[in-house]
Amino acid sequence: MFDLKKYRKKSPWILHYNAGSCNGCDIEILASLSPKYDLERFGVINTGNPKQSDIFLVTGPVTYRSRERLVELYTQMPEPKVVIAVGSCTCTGGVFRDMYNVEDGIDRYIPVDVYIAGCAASPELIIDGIVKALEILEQKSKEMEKPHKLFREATSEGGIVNRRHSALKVGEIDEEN
Amino acid sequence: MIESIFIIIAPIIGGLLYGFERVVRARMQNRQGPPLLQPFYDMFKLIDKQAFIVNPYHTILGVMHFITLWIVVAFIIMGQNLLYVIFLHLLSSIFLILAGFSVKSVYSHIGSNRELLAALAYEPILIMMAVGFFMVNGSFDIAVIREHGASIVSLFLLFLAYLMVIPIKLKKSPFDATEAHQEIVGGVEIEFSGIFFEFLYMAKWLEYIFVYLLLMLFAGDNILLGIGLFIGVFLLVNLVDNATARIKMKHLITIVLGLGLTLGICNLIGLAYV
Amino acid sequence: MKKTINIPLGSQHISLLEPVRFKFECENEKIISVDSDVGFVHRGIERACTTKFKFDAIGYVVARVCGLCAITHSLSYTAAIEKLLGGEITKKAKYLRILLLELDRVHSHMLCLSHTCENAGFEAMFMRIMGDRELVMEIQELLTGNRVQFDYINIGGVNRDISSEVAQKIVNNLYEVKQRVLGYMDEFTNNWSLSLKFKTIGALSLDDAYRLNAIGPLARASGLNIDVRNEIGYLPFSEVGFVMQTHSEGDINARNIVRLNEILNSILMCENILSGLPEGEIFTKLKGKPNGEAVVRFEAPRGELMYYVKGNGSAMLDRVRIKTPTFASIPAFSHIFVGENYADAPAILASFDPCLSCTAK
Amino acid sequence: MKKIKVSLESVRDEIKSFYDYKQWHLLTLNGLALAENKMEVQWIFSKYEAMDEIVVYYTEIENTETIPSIVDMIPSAIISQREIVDMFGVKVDGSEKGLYLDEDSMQRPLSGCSI
Amino acid sequence: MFTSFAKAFTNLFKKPQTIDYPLTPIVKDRDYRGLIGYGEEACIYCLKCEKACPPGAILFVPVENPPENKQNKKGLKYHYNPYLCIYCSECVRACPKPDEALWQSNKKPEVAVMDDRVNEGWFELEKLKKQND
Repeated sequence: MFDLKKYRKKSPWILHYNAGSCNGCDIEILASLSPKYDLERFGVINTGNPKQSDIFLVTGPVTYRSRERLVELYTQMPEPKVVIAVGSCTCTGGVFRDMYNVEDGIDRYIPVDVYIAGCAASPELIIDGIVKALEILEQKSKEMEKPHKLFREATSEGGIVNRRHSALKVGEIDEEN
Repeated sequence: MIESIFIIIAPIIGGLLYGFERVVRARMQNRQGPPLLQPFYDMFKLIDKQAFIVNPYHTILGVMHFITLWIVVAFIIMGQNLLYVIFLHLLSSIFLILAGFSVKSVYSHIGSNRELLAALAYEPILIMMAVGFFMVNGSFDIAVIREHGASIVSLFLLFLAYLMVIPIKLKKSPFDATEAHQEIVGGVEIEFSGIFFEFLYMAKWLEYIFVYLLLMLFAGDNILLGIGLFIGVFLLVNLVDNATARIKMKHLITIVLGLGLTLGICNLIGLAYV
Repeated sequence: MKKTINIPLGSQHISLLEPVRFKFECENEKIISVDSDVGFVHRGIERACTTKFKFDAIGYVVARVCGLCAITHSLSYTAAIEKLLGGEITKKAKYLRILLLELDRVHSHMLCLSHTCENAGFEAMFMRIMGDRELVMEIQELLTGNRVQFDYINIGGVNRDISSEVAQKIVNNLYEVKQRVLGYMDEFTNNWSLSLKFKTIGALSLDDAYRLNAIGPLARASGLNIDVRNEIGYLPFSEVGFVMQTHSEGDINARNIVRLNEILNSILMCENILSGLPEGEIFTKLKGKPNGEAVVRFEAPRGELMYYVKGNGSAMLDRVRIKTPTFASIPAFSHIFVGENYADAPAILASFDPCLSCTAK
Repeated sequence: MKKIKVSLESVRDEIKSFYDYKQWHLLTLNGLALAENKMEVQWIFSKYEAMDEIVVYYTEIENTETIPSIVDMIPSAIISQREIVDMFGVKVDGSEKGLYLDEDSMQRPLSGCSI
Repeated sequence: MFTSFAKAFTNLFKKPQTIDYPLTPIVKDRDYRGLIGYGEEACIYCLKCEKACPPGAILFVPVENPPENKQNKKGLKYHYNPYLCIYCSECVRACPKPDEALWQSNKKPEVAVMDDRVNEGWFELEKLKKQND
């Protein structure tokens, strides 16, 4: 049988969830579906149904109430899947950092594969992010998030558990780590 | 031999048609649109994806919907009895409706309800169409109808009624309340995922083949007229899709049953007495 | 057996841009009661304004309350601070503020119209309006440097001057937009399927509008004369040609027509501003720290926006109260839904132009 | 902006005698933390089609007191009242917690104390 | 209805509005508010930008071998997180030497992936900063 993997990147269906953003990024996602930017040329369909989606577009810094729904949607999506954090407040909390009802960035809750900067992220940047996400989607394994796999991955060297305690990259360009 | 090849590649033709339609629709909306082979990319991706099974009946009924539809298309290509075709098609719809009712999701239930109401609206027209073909050609057999001359003139009112059925079956505005993405997120398809959604997705392609093959029956043995009808109706359906909003189930039933049934009955009475 | 079904809408739903959850209790698709939960987007901006940020940075923070009416938020806040500081800004700055305010209104109304169409199942119209909306986004980007979050207004004036090329481009694009909007007007009044979807659906009577304190296009569509631009003397709206747009029907169609008329009026105002832009500085430095309390209102695209600011003479403020338009309209929303069909619910909801990130702050 | 001080007991009567629904609309209820356990409650009204006519009724209360509800006169006050309950942790007649925060949340974000 | 019918038909033969973005890049206007640029030599380490930034996307953190600059008395190093920045250019307005030490370029921010650790990395920097205060 021929390799089905390469078709993943030709048909990314997106699911959009607003976890407490200011609407700016959401309307830019709508604008990137509009004729000028037309995400559908990459095969993107805005399904709105987690069970049939490949790419999870999240906007917003994750408010206290929306976090449950966020994780629920994430778990409802079948593998392989890619999570994109759209906009500054989704990546790191942005201007809402340290407010009392906000978690700083969605990677507190779910693993994020692509971070799109910008306040608000323009359609151009969203397209950049989706193109990047397609590469990652192709590499991802179908079996990735089975629990034992997840555990093995996380505890392995360079896995998410170890990486959390090691040194950092952003802002420290000339650091050896 | 040629027939069996046609039967096997029917979903592929349907997929191509669907892909072409997506391009046309995008162009009508002044944008570039997906590549022509997009439905097949989607198909391969869906095969590759992890699937969640809500309950076994749900998935089996979904698969049965696809298989029955394929049999329907096969029957048409083989030239079987038109009444068999129509009732078998109804059966395939029933499978889908039952699948919708077999899960807990409210959206799925509403979708099934609407699907059932839509079947109620278009099924009489299909049956009257069969009766009309019988009155013109003297047989329910599709093979006979195909060899007979074009019946579009004598069945013109039924043809108009059938034009109303096409958007319902293809989930096009203004009659796409059964799918209604913005209201019920796809209705019955909501709980399908992975390869099982793939069957539903391919059933949609077969629906295209079914609808347009029935349409071509109006042309009889005149192949050129058949192709002309297909292109004309294809364009018309897409243009109407791009010029109307989705109307509600209530209006759908009043319009399709009221107008379509009247047109059909007039046509049959005309055939019987003129 | 229970006769009704509960249909949830949200918090994630394709027809919603924002998380809000409605629970419709339906009797065979007819809504008999509605329960809403609007707190999904609560971030705590009001508290952060008094504990985390100094008063001169808050203008940029409150702009992030809502991306669609960002300019109204920062304008209201800066106006309140300017009132407390007691300074007067130049006339040119005032004109430029109105210019951006009205451009924002145009793009916000266009988004609302297209979203209403999309939720009514009219994808082509959605694409058409969204495509034309790019004309407005383009000039906003030229004028302020960003498409959505403008950060154009600061305390004492505006951040950037307008060059003559940009002014020319704005005039050209707005002329184009005007032609397109006239086209929509025809579509919204004459399309048969849209009339089935919009006319007499989701109607709010004038008396209910009074009783429920409806504001913005929702109230104006019912014939209630409420437009804050008519009620404040801070910016010279009437000078640049503001005319209030009202309609009497109160249904979705009326709201759409009101929005379309407002777009046309806003375009007219922008053209007037650009043709008669006064010379002068765009920025006056205001000294001191805010002290005392001020209430400032502005007309956001969705209705009346109120800021209550209390300062105590230091860099930290005592209280910033944001009353957003959608927040005040929620009782009216819930009232309208009852008795309608579930199939219309997404379109009705979109026609309110709800902004939940405003509501929950 | 006209500020009128009222007592907590008389606020309902004052608003009832003042509020004409065809002339005035309720902008919002506003709370203002004065000290650790004291707050000011404001009812802000504005007049239709008038230049900047805003009337504020205000009263100072202890956080333990119950604010009377005005929902029977002005239905749209319900949402502002719920917000006050959430944000200041005070009681308002007939309004329960849970608009923005959880029902069982102990937070009182705007009441002046730390969270 | 018929106008949009006709419009859909004519659109069929028109060139679509879509721009071919990833293949042909969009030319940004000179005044586009993009990434913040920083000139280490010109900086006088007054930390005004750090204080002005609403989200705190600029941090001056002490490091072991700080950049050589006479003004840099505390041994600080400039850090900037484009994934926290809200692009309001308040820092540039606060800067006493705009265009030399700090300026707003019209370059758009790049996309980051998981390994870039845009959030966790910044948390550590903030912790470091707090320890030193």
